[in-house]
Amino acid sequence: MVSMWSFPLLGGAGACYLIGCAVGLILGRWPLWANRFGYGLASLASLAVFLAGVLFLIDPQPQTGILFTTNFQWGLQMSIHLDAISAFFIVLLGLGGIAIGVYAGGYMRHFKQYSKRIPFLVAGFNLFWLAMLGVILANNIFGFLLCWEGMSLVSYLMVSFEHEKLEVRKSGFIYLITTHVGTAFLMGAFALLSANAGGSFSFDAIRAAQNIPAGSMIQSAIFICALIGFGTKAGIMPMHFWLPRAHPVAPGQVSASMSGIMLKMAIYGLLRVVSDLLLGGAAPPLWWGITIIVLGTASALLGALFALVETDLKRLLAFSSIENMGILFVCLGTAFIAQSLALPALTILAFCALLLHSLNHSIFKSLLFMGAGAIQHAAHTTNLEDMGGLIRYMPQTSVFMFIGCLASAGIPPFNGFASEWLMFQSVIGLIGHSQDLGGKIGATIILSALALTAAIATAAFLKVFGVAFLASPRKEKTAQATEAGRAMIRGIAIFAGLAAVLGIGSGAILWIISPVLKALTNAQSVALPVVWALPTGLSNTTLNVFSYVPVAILAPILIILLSWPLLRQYKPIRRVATWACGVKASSNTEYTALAFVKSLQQVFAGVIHEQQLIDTTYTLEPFVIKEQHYQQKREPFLSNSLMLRMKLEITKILDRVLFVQNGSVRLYLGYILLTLVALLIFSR
Amino acid sequence: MAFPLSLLMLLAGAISAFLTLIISRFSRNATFICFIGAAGPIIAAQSAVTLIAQILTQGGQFTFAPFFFADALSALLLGIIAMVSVLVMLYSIPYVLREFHQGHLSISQIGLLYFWSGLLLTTMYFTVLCSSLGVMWVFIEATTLVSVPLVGLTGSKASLEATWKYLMLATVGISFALLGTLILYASAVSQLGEGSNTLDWIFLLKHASDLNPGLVKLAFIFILVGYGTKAGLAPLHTWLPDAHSQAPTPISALLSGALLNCAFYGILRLFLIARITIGVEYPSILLIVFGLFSIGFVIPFIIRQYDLKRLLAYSSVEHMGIIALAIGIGGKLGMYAAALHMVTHALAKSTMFCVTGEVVDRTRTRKIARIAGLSQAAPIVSTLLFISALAIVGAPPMNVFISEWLTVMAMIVQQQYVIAGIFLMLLAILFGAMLARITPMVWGNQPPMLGPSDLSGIYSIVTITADPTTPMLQMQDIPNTNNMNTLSTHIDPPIHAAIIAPTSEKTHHFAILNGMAIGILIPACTALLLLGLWIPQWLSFWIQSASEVLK
Amino acid sequence: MITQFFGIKTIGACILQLALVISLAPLLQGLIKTLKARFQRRIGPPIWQPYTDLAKYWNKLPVASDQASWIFILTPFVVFGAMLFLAVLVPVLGISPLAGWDDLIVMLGVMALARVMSVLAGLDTSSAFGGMGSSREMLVSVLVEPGLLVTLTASAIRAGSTSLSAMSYSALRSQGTFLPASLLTGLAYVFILLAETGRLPVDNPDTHLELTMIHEGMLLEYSGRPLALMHWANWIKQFLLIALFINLFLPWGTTLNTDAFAWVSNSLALTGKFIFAAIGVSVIEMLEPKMRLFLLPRLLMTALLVAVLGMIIPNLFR
Amino acid sequence: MQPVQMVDISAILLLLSTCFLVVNRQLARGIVLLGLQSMLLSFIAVIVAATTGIQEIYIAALLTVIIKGVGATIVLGWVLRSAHTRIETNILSRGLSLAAVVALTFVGYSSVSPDLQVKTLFHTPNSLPIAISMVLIGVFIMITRKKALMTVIGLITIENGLFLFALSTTYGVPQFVELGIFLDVAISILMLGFFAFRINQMFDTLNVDILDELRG
Repeated sequence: MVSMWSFPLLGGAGACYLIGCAVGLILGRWPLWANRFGYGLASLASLAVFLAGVLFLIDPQPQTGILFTTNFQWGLQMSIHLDAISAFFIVLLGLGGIAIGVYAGGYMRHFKQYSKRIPFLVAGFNLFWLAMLGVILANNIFGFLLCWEGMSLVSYLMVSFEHEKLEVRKSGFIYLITTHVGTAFLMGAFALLSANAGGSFSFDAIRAAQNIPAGSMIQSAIFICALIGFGTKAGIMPMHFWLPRAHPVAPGQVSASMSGIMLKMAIYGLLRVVSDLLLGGAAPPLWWGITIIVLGTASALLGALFALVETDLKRLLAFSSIENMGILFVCLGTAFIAQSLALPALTILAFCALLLHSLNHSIFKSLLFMGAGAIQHAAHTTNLEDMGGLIRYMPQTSVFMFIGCLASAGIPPFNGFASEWLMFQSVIGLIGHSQDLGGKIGATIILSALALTAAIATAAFLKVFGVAFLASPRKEKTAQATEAGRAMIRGIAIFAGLAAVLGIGSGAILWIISPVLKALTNAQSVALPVVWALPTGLSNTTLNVFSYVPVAILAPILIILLSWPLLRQYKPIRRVATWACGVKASSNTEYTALAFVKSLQQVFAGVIHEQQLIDTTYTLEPFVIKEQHYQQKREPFLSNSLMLRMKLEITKILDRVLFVQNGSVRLYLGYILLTLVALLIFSR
Repeated sequence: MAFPLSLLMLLAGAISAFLTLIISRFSRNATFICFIGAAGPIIAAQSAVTLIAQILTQGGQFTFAPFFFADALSALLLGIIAMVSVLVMLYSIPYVLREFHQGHLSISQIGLLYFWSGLLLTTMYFTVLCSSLGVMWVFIEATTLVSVPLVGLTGSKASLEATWKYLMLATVGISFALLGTLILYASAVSQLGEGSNTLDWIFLLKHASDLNPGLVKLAFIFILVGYGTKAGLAPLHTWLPDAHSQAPTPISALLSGALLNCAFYGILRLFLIARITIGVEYPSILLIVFGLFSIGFVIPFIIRQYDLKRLLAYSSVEHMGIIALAIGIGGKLGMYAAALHMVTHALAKSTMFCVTGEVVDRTRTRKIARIAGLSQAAPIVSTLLFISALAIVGAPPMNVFISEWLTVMAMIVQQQYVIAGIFLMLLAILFGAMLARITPMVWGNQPPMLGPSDLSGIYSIVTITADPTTPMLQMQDIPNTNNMNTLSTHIDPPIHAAIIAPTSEKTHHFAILNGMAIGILIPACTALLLLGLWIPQWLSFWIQSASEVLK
Repeated sequence: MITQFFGIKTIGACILQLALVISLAPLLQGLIKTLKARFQRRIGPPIWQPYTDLAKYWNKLPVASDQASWIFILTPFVVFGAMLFLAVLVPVLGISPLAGWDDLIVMLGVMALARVMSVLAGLDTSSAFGGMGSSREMLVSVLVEPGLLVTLTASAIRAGSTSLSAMSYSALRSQGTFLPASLLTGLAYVFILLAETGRLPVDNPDTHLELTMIHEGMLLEYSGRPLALMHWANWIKQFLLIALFINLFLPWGTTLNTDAFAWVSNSLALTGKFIFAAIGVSVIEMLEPKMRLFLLPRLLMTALLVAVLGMIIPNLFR
Repeated sequence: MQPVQMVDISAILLLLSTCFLVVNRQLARGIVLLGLQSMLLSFIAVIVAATTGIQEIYIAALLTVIIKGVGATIVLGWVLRSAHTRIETNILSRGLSLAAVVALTFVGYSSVSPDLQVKTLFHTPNSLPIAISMVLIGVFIMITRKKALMTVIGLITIENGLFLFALSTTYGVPQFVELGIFLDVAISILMLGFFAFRINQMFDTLNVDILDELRG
């Protein structure tokens, strides 16, 4: 009965967030203290949240409570509900909050010029986590939507932290609009759901009603609305455009929490609304899964490609988030398809992949964004082309970023690999189970696209680490970088440690997921470790999810044991300059981020448009060149230029429409007369 | 039925109006005039609240006197007018004083402002309290006539233009409404015979099924177009952005928050009759079409808007459209949503106008493009601006969201999925369009401010409360700065701010006025937020009774 | 299963296979080099030249760039260790000692780890050659990885498991029945094998000409023992990939029996198939010129498409 | 001649005078036409009062003569004297204007179906449609004329249409309503005159087309 402690813990956490918010504002005159106490309270609250989730998952007894309610039928009623699905995401939330809170406590010390605004950021941060907690716990439509939009608004305000910059203002605005459009779709979905439950706003009533006929238009409409709504938040293509703008411009801890945690709220929302409320554990129509998986694959592949060619560190990470959300959607789609084809084992495998990758992505992406924030502080840039050699100036950060990059690239033995491995398994399972040719071809294409994605993501993150940390610094200011503060390092270290531990121990934490799987599939019991064998397969070779564990443990042991004799004498006796054909090797000779991916970029030239700007000044035109500047602009297709053109066109049309109100009172009278005459004729 | 005293008390507004007019002829003390002018409407609002309590506790409909009648719907409108008038009148004090000290308003103009606005409030109260539809028409026309001078108060060319358009279009519109009323009367007379109560609302409602459907249909069209012009339904709204942008800011708040609802009240009354006589189908379709058109029509104007107050005026058109739409959709939920939206919009829009007044006053421009960096220069005002903007666009923690959301729910319940889809889409576009105008003013790094900061205002208020020897009335000593004003009209705002930055002594007085304004606006914005999170029992009872009438 | 895994038999098999792979990998490299020279009418190096090379490097003291960080130092160990691990994991003698846990995605992952480390090491010294090698390596790997995964998945689907041993076992069991799909995936595998091991027409392992080198570019700054480890690791990888090819696509001649005769015949068959593969590789190297770098995508995409076709084709003939 | 027929003919005459207003270009003549129209209307009121014996309608007739017939003429004439122009520019040609008037009259007639069962004595076949048509044409005059003066004239035409409607269908509305209406109309005409005067003073013209600063 340890789960009885969950609600008190959560209540305490909520109060703690509120106090943190208040403390941030009250201590406004002393930003440093506001920072320390505000974020400290956030971390503390997150710890409680984490514990609450874990305790619940140890002993999953669904609980419902009412925070407050009005006796007015359509008013706000904030009832909360804790079940396995929410508990899992609560664990994720708590985990993120602990590390990011610790990190953020040290982050703002470098933002001297913004000291007036820091208290607001502290307050916003606490509110943000409270809103996300509310989203997960909400048990009625009103509460959910309020927290959802509150989450969006607060994050918008935090994104606008450095609002002197035009780029920040623009990005923030685009984020705000996009997320609100998404919310509008969610409102549609919820309104339809509620209307089917007799106008009740309670999730319980919706769950109990379950009178939406399978395959009906209403059901499809709800699904599409939810998909668009949550897909926008998740940054799934083609609703992704806000993400690479908003995440990079925010302060480090904000982008870490947005990319790491907030995007997962979309996954939670999809699971809650589609799997739980809409389907109630029943099998979805086949095309839902197919739609999701196609969107996911496209996002994963394109996200990885855009990340590959990006040279701004934070934008690159944002594109990588799109890629990872795509992978999550692939897992979700696979689970849905497996559900509709009645393949329980595959369903469980795919959901397993989904949940594990959610956790893993939130860990390594937060880690990377926090690291990027640290670099931004130290080197005063997020442009990879200006960095280099940071491994010497920021030794600790570089180790953690190394882990983060490898985890993000899906390289063993870090956690990204563990969940991508499950993802590949489930897609391969999909191929194996496809009965018709179309399904097989489709699944195969998806598999190859995902393999390509993984490889491209690897290249992208090698670029990050190789260019930012290795070789020698490319700019003077980079060489003056110093190690990040202790608090920041601690925050990053928590996640780096988790990324390493979960890489090897992913199988071992699957027990956390098993109640969630039970809830998602409506199964009475879920057999873990999952035994998965293809129908045509050999009965004696079975594969289980745990199998990676001994392998992963074995590998480093083997490596160390076998290479120990070699290691003993291994130390370079001499350090000499790098050979560079006789000239002195310097930052001029090393590869740049642009050059590193140039050849790959040309392979995918169809998707990534390239603009070359060559600016030449002559001493004696056109023979003797004095200076030549080369600049390359790369933008993902469907990007800025297209949007700009669209904006111009729309503006032109609108300006034409404005003539309607041209100031002539006679024209206005004409409208009245015309309206009247039209009505008189119409009503005949 | 006993003649309630509170009905007489509603005349307090008119009495104080005449008082201010007289005083402004003799006194030069602007503060005094302001307080007298604001006191009357506030007393009237208090008695309106008493009246509402009486109406609601006695339940249903009742007649006070030969011409007076009220039911829950009137109570709703009474409440809205009272609410808006209290906010506006309180806010008008610092606003008007500041304008006066900066030389934008003269003493006689202040007198006129309070005179006409007191009369406007009184006519509005009586609009919703009269039993005869004919008398109602008279009062609605009267609201036009007394609000026209308010629009033209500043006497500039632009305000004269706005006044002319307002007068012209409202008069034409109102004539149509009169024709509609006459047609209704003709129908009633020929069917039910003549009597002094033939145009009485209860009488008509009782015999609505006996009326001639053809004539009632005709009457409804004329009344919809007529009062619709006054209520600002597109495409009849064209006077509205002009008038609302040219009037002094508190008056804009009054016009947008209360007057539009009063005009809409006229449509509602006839809608209730027409629904019985010609069936619910036809009037509902008309309202839905007008509603959707109003919401959609304003989009380009909001996207390409250059003037802050016009922006809000267009937003009012949109919100009147939402009310019309909700009523057209109908059903228990739809009517509730409409009633709630009247309240939420009135509160949000009047607050927003007042906040805008703060913004305009500190930047001395209404041009959106020229305002930036408010969050640095005036953090509290910018926060209030952002909160009220969120309320206006219906973002979730705010009160307008609830009514818009209930409207969507009503559509879904009535299975109007297409309309719900269009509505949600339009709302999302409007959200973007509106915030695209507001956010650039809030953010940025260019403080174009004039005068003291918000915080010093708050501190000044604290000083005053702590030290009663610094009365507000001291401010009459500040010299009229007309020459500064003439100078400023020719200079760009940022430069302006630099040139005529007030002296420290004056700064203190302005700080007190700014602080007072903020002190009024902070509770208002908090109310927007709180009403979004939690609607108290008495409020929901009030709105629900009104929606029962509509149902 | 756990007890079976840690049983003495399994450990013995592991050690045996490890020893076999480590010791024979340079021999295979020497064989290919010698054969290629012979085909080109040259005398070429002796067949055990790789061993002497290793010995030579082993006794030299290492020198490192002053730009190099711990990545540079660590890389040879990680790369060699990863290959050692693969040497235990991949089935060489029909079935892997770690049968049941030898997942194909784990294999790809460990190979990726090795590659990632060498790419980083190439970038670490701020040498243009290292960067170029790394960049090109990434180009090749991005194109190779999907192909390899799809090729192996085709076998996995047929075997009904993603275990490499199961795949190999299923190929052995079905030997004699000719599958057009196997031909296609086998063809794709050959392309990918050449690209993975850095052979012509993708990379030229014999030159250090900056215009052509990919793999060698990354190793340019290494010397002494680390260089030996890097080379050795590469040869092990080559050996393992060829072994996998033999097991999955050339199952003929190997029996599933476990008696003494079967041991002898299987060993002979395996040796013969390795020699055959070496001859094949050297023939291709003799015939094919080095491809332009930007023509590579075309080649490797073809391989991917062929693999996809091979995956789908069993259905067509069913 | 029967009183009913007289009302009917007067109604048609009213329509005719409205048509004249539409094609008229001289401001002074417009004011005179308006005065005539008001007189005609009060004549109808007198007939109705005499026939039905309702005393209040006499008052209404008197008020009409005073406010619209005399008052409006004087106010408008005062404005006209202070203006520089005498000639109105019509944005439509006479032919087009007439065509529009015909169309609007048609709308007026078609919107009132014959089976409306208005059972009053003076509900002649023409009075009610003409009343509605006059309202519409009044707006049309306001739309097509540029001078503030003609706009006011159009507005009064509308009021006249309303009055015709009230007289012919219901013998007017309840007394207090009627009083209120007259008060409002009087004030609104005064205000229009006043603001037309202000416009003339400020912009030095009666052309309302220059009032287009507020747009968008």
